[in-house]
Amino acid sequence: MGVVDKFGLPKPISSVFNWARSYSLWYFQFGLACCAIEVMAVSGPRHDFMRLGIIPLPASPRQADLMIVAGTVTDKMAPSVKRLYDQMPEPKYVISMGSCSNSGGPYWDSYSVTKGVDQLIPVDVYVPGCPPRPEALQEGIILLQKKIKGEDMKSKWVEKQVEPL
Amino acid sequence: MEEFLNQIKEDFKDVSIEFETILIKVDVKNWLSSHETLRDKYDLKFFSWLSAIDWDNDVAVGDAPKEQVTPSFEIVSCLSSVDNSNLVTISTTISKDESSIPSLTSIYVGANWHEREAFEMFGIEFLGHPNLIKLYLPDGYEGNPMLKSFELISREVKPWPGDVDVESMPGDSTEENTE
Amino acid sequence: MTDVLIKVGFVALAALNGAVIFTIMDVKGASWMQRRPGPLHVGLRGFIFPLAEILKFVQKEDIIPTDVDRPVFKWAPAYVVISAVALFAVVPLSPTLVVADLELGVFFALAISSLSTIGVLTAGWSSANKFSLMGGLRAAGQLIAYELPLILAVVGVVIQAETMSLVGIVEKQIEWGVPFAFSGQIVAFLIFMVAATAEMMRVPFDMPIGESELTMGFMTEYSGIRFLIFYISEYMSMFVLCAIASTLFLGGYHLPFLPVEWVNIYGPISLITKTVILGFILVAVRWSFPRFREDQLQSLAWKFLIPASLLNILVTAILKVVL
Amino acid sequence: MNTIDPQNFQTISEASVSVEIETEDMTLNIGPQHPSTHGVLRLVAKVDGEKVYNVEPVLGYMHRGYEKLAEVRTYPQITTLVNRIDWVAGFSNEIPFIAGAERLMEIEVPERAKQIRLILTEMARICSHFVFNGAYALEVGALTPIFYAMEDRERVLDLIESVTGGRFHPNFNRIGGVKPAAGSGPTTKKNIQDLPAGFYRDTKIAMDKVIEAADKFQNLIGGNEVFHKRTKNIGVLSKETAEAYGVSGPILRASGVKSDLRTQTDYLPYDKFDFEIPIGQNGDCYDRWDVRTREMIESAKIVLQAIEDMPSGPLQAKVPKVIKVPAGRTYVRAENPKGEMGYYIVSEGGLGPYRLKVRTASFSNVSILPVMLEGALLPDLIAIMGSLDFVLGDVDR
Repeated sequence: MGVVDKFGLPKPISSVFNWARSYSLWYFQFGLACCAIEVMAVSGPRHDFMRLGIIPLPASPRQADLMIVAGTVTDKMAPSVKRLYDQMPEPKYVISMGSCSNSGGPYWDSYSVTKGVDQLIPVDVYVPGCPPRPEALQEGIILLQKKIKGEDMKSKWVEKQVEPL
Repeated sequence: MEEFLNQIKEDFKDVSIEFETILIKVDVKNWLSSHETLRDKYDLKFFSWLSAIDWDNDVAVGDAPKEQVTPSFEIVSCLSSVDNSNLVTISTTISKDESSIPSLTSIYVGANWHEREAFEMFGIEFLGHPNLIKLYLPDGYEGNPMLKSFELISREVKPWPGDVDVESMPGDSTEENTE
Repeated sequence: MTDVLIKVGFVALAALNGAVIFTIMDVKGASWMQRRPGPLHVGLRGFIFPLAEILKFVQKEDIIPTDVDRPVFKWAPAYVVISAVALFAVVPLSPTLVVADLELGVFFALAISSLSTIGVLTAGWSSANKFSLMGGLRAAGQLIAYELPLILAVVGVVIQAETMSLVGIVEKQIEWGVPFAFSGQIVAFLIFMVAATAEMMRVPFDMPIGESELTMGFMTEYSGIRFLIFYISEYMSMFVLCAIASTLFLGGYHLPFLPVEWVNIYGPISLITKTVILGFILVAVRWSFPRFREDQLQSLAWKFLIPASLLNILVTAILKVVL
Repeated sequence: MNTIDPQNFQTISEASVSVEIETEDMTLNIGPQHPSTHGVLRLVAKVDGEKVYNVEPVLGYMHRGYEKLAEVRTYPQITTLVNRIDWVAGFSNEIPFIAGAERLMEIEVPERAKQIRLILTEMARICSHFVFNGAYALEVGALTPIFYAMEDRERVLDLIESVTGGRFHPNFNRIGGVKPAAGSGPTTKKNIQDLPAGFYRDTKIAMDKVIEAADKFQNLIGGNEVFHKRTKNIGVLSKETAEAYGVSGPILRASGVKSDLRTQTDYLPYDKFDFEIPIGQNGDCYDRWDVRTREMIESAKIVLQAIEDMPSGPLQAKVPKVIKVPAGRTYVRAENPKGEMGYYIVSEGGLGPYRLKVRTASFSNVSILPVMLEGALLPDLIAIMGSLDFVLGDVDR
């Protein structure tokens, strides 16, 4: 992580940093299933999540801050999802979008579907629905931004002393 | 469709039409030759799909067949034509002990992935297939999911939660729930 | 010493500001073209979003993957940013407001601009990633191919202006009355813009990045502040090349019909306005064109742009001698 | 490393002998997370510089086991499930399944229900082609068309939503008809209304907009020189290869085959309407794009005709309360946006099917990739893959 977070920062500065993180969430193009089409719809002109600061520019996890797990995670895909998450630089956030990635959804009894992406990676915001409406995803994003604004980076850094991949 | 059915009857003995679908039953040893005939003589060049049915009374999931059946695999393939609406399904039966059948890849290249799928899902071996490996499931996966004996573990652990006995919802009139 | 520091600081700050302006223009321009608001809730109708971006990237973890060639990987962004910043040193904002009015200003600019190639190539090579490697190689091939038309297009201007100093070229255009783009060098101007677009690696020449093909091309493995440097220097080089193009072809700091004596006052505004207009054309092109294929890009450079620019030099030289 | 066709290996070995400088081949792993694999397809490509000479698709990253799950669900529950196979055009997935169950139960569906199904199927087709138009442009590098596509698609989705209540997984079909529409007020048995108020007017506006949008795409994308350069004569597919691999739908039509199940079979009353089947000449990427874009216009025309001439009558045929399908087997296929989709239903008279084989279009369409990509350049790989317009749910099921 950058130098700035290793030390506790005075309140005004840290809140500016939190503001910067919450409005510059680079989302990396990662769609799994049906919900990915809804993510595309949210990026479209009617909803446009870029106005909230979600920038769907990077195609590589290395530049991303936010991962929207949009769709069914299968057992075959699960290692890749984990790997992609590990490749993202800290601080990183995850939105689990849709029933499938929340809990397995309509495939709750399938032999090849992972029942819930939270078994693999920590999830910040769950968005229910199959698929969630664009408005629901936007609310999820706003909730995530609220969460980021209230974060204390120093304690977060202490919690996550994990070597990145 | 009747016309086409009568034409086919010249070459195949066991032809039936059921719910607007022509079914040709052939023997395993005629499996390849019958496909060749259908492709060349009847111009059914479009390879639609190939799959199998696991016939067994002893099932782990779903409903068992009502009548007694001999445990066997039924291989079904579907051919059609792109120029008209002719479509046939061809079926053959193989025993479960010796579940192997000649591969169709020499006649229809498109059968490749369909046969890999059937191999993976049922454990049927396709003789002469160029690349008979798993198609969908991860490498370490054991078992053939589409077999009737394959259990869905999630269902075993927790039965279908929606399967409760009719509980009346608030504001719901009672006549809706009675038949 | 302080003198030098002030100059470097001025150049870096100016280039950074230019990059920020161009970032806003790119993102907001794209939003406008795509009928959506773009960044909005960040504050001031979204126009301060680059601040959020920069502050965010400063906080990000700086990942250096285990297999990379560490020193090369670490220093690759520096080449790119130094190239972009140093390029700005020779751009005259007005006859006096210029960091270095070199006798061989054009030569310096063209030499420095090819430094970024090394940065991109080393970034692609050292990343230990196949997509990065392919992106780096594509960038190398592309930058070599487009450096030539870029230089050859400028040669026409140099012949017409009889000087290689950028201030001299602008002075010549003032003397001429009309900018070079409208007095004989229109072909050179178009070639320069096409080649400069390729140099900046923007659509339709963005194969080294090629998001749909190579994920992020040579930048795939970069994160945090190093990616930010790549990202900013992309806009910096866009800004600087547009500034050079307006200096060489569009009369630079001078505006026609305005008295030459006041040029020190309106000079910077004039140059920046011209630069922004050129930049906006690039933004419009970026958001409306598909990407070329690598071989089509090469054949465009070698079969069309280079012969055309050679022809332009020939015609300019003949006219220069005849007239 | 396993190849699809053993003959590939021969040509490769010959090629490497004739090359003087032995270069090391690079195995490029594209996917499962890659911006242009439409989700989670993985391609293991052997490349020599920019040239691809062997591609093996790896499937199964979206395999959810529909066929097994169908065996443990009842017929009405399966409708929910099959919606999600081709998630870009959810509505059209239901049609062949429902039609199959109705055929086995020998139910005659009311004309009006059929026509509503037809309208919604065509709307789903338009939505699917909108997504294709945007995504394909994105893949060849143009970043703006997707936003226009999304904007216009929302209008059509609004219509689907106003009728069914769902944006793209409507679950609107019932065995024997369709369910009463979402915006139609109280749904007591006495007072069943179907289409919401203002539907005809809104549809007319939206379909005119669709035709306008398709024209716009033909200018914006199809009129672009660079797009022509990227797609013309790239990835040419012959009719014979397409047939042998079971490639169907717009891809087959782009190869010059006038094959459309909408006119060849009678799963929905398409014979009432007057529409053209667009076909291509060369079977290259440009033709595949062109066929789909022209299809959007035709679909809009079908919808416009259909709302002019709506039969009246009930929405539901008489069906038993508990749906049991008699024993028998049938195969029903339909022309979906991606191609031929069919369900082979084997019923043993229970609440659910004994075996449900789902024939999806994209599965067969993707199986052609190793053949088409041999010898292509890496950017062409993306262009060809995009032009096949597959959806991973449709491939892996």
